Amino acid sequence: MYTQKVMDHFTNPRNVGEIENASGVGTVGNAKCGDIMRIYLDIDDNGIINDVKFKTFGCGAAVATSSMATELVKGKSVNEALKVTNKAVMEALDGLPPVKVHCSLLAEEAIHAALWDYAEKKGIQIEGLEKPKSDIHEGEEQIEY
Amino acid sequence: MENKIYLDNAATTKTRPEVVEAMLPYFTELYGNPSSVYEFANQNKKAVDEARKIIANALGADISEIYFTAGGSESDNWALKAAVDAYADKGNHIITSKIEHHAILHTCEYLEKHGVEVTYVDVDENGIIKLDQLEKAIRPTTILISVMFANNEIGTIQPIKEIGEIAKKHKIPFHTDAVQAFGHLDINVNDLGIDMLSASAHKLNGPKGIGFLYIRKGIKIRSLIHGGGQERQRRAGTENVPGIVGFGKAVELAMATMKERTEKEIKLRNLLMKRVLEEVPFVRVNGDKVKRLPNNVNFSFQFIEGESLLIMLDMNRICASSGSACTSGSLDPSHVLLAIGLPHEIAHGSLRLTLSEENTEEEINYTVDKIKEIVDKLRKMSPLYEDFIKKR
Amino acid sequence: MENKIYLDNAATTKTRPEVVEAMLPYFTELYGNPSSVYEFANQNKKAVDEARKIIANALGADISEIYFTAGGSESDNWALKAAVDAYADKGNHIITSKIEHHAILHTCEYLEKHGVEVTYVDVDENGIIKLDQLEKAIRPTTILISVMFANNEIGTIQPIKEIGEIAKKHKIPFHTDAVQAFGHLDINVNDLGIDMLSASAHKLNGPKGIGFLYIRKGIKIRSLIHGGGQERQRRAGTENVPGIVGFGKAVELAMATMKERTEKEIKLRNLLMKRVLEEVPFVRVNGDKVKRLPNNVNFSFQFIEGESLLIMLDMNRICASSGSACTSGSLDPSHVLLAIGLPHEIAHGSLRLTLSEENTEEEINYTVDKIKEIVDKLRKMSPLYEDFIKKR
Ligand SMILES: Cc1ncc(COP(=O)(O)O)c(C=O)c1O
Ligand SMILES: Cc1ncc(COP(=O)(O)O)c(C=O)c1O
Ligand code: FES
Ligand code: FES
Repeated sequence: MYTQKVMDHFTNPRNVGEIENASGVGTVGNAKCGDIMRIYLDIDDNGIINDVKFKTFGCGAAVATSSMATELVKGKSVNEALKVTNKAVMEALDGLPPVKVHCSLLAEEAIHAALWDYAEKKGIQIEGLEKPKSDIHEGEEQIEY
Repeated sequence: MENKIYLDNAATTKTRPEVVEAMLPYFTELYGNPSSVYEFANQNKKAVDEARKIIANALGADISEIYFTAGGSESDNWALKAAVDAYADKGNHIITSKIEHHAILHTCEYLEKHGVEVTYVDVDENGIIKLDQLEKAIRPTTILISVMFANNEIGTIQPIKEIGEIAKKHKIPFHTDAVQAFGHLDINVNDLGIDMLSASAHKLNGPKGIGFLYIRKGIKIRSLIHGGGQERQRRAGTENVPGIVGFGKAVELAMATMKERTEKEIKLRNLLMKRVLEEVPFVRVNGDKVKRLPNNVNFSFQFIEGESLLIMLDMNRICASSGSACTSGSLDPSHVLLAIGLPHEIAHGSLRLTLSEENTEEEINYTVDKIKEIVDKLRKMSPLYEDFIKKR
Repeated sequence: MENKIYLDNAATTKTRPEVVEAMLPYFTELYGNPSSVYEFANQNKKAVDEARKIIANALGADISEIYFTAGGSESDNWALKAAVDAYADKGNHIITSKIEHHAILHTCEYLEKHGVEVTYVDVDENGIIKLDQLEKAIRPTTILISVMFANNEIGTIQPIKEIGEIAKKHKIPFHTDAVQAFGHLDINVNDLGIDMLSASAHKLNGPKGIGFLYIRKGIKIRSLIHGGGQERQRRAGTENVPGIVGFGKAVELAMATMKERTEKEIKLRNLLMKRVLEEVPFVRVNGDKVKRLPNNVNFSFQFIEGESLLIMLDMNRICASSGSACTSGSLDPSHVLLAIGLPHEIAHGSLRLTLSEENTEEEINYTVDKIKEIVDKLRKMSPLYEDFIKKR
């Protein structure tokens, strides 16, 4: 079902984890739909993404696109990172099955959400960046175990 | 593939070698068409009759009440559509449950588009149909009650005898989708008051592409597939003789080995459940603890997603299944898990393991070890788990 | 049975040993459900795709246009019922021929009871459809033309290309029941303008219980069997993987051997026809002399009844078929023989012999000798023959 690259990034995801006091954190997706992605960015004073980490709740494609997206933005400038589209992520993974294309959108959105958070914290505006819609807390219920 | 651990026997089973052996002569030697008049074809006719007899006996039915089909889906479609057609003068209302297989649910949707009214009765948190709600749903126009014998995802066994009694009391035909139950549980159509029953050979170590619909004498019936006069004019199409013979053999073996086989499955299943519940935190077992198919376990692991779990199990040569939406490419997770009241995100983390007597304790222990590792790994990368830990 | 002479290949064929060989691994080794996500099931998925590709190539179709079914009858039912459902907004009129298989005719009867109008176009004395009548029958509400590729009783091949052109001109979907033709004649759905096509594996040395419906892209379709998402959501039911693999292999072999095989069949068939026509009096060959399936002969022997003939042939180990009403237990002889204008009493005396490449000249000669003997014997006890002789 998945390409070798997808399987590689799924089984050995790069950059899993958290960044304490991150410059920006973005969480997108909805547990109801089965996918949530969170991206942490560490951005230096020159606007370069020094470090990036992610956490993902989702299918193989969701994990692999998160991993690939972090690789693609690491070391890039904020403006370069903005250009990392879901299409670029998919291409870097040698493609995804049609039913999994929506998972790759999540990675793009998560980066944008983290950049938005960074901009808000810094009190700056990033050209071409729109406020992300996040509905992560919708439908989050707990049941007894 | 070598050395796999097959834990997906609810999806399909291995055809037993004895079954294949029984089928083989009917491909290249006794290949005649049972409808032909000559002696050569007579041997096929006899073989088909013999299989029909084995199956009828297994259900306590008469041979004239067994109609071969191409599988469980065709049987389910047939039962519902035929009832709607045959009982149109009485009404247009069907009662079923919320946790039926898609072969029933999607047929109901189709029928709804064509003027049929359908009530989908709720189940409780263990997946058992609410009998009071079922009985209250009955109208003067109700022409069929269709409730599955045992659920394919969570393994819950329904109170079939009670449903049969309600149906009988109100003189409504009662159909049951027994695709997961036939050959695995004792079923007597008379004791249980079943009027129609669907089954599929490949769920009991028989071949794929062959099933049957049991139709009690006296129940009005219409054809789904029109044409030649096969199956007493009720189901057209040249008989799948090797398939029918294989089905007969599979039923014969399933009935003969049922007790011993299910005991073994229950033992392994319990080991699997016990270890997972004890060794993995934040997990629950879905479905009824007691009224449950012998070989079925269904877990929900909080904070993780089913497809990822399946793929990682696969990389460890373990074949399993999930009710996650991501596996099926749909937006919602399993309708069965939602119907028993699981929140979406927990339904997403479900894992179904369905055993066979061929599984070993070693395989089960290996599987539990791997589940532990994988669940741990996936939770480490789960934002939901992170939030949960931080909140504590 | 030892040493039979099988001359009923239109009823069903022997499954080729290579076909069985190809199927075998999919019973006990690669038994996974193609819908599963794990690698073990992937091999079945690939095998199913491979078979689909072989079949699509044989027809000049795209793989996405081939939908597996349980056989010719299901395919025929599906094509007709789906068209009626999908094109309901355009109309409710179907055109077919008087000599279709019952899988078409009885489906039409069912549809007529549900408000569909059907025109049954006549055929000429050779069984060829009257194209002018067909075209005149077209109405603004016509939603489907369904004409069989080749007839199962008299072997007549229809002018499919011409029908396809008429259908195209009037923008009406064209379905053909090619159950007797596929694997025996060259068929290219694009050259011939076919929009839907039914086929069944057991008519071309494949297994029983598996068929397909070709549906051209752009033709509107509805499911006949609802449920799981198999066959691109169009035909529910766990795939009959061994059956599909066997079908693929059978088609591969049928295409590769077609020329050589049909040449051999035609040679034997011509020997059979020539000898019977020369050596038996009061006999006629039914169906077109030229536009005819390579392996089909259909005789009418005056003054005798088909079932008696069949039984006596059977006693000589010869397997054949008849259009006699007595064989089928019905009151009327074959609707096909009546449609080509045979009087009842002559239709009763019909004999269909359908050859395979495995038949030998020796078998054919033996069969002719036996036919001569038996016809002679039956005529000696026929009051019709007595009257005829006395009148002379
Ligand atoms: C022309 C024709 N159509 C349809 C069928 C039905 O095929 P099956 O018996 O495989 O369902 C047959 C054979 O019996 C046939 O000869
Ligand atoms: C409960 C139930 N009903 C119906 C079916 C459909 O059976 P088949 O795939 O043989 O058509 C299945 C299996 O897939 C099932 O588990
Ligand atoms: S995360 Fe659900 S399909 Fe990818
Ligand atoms: S003479 Fe007996 S059935 Fe025709």
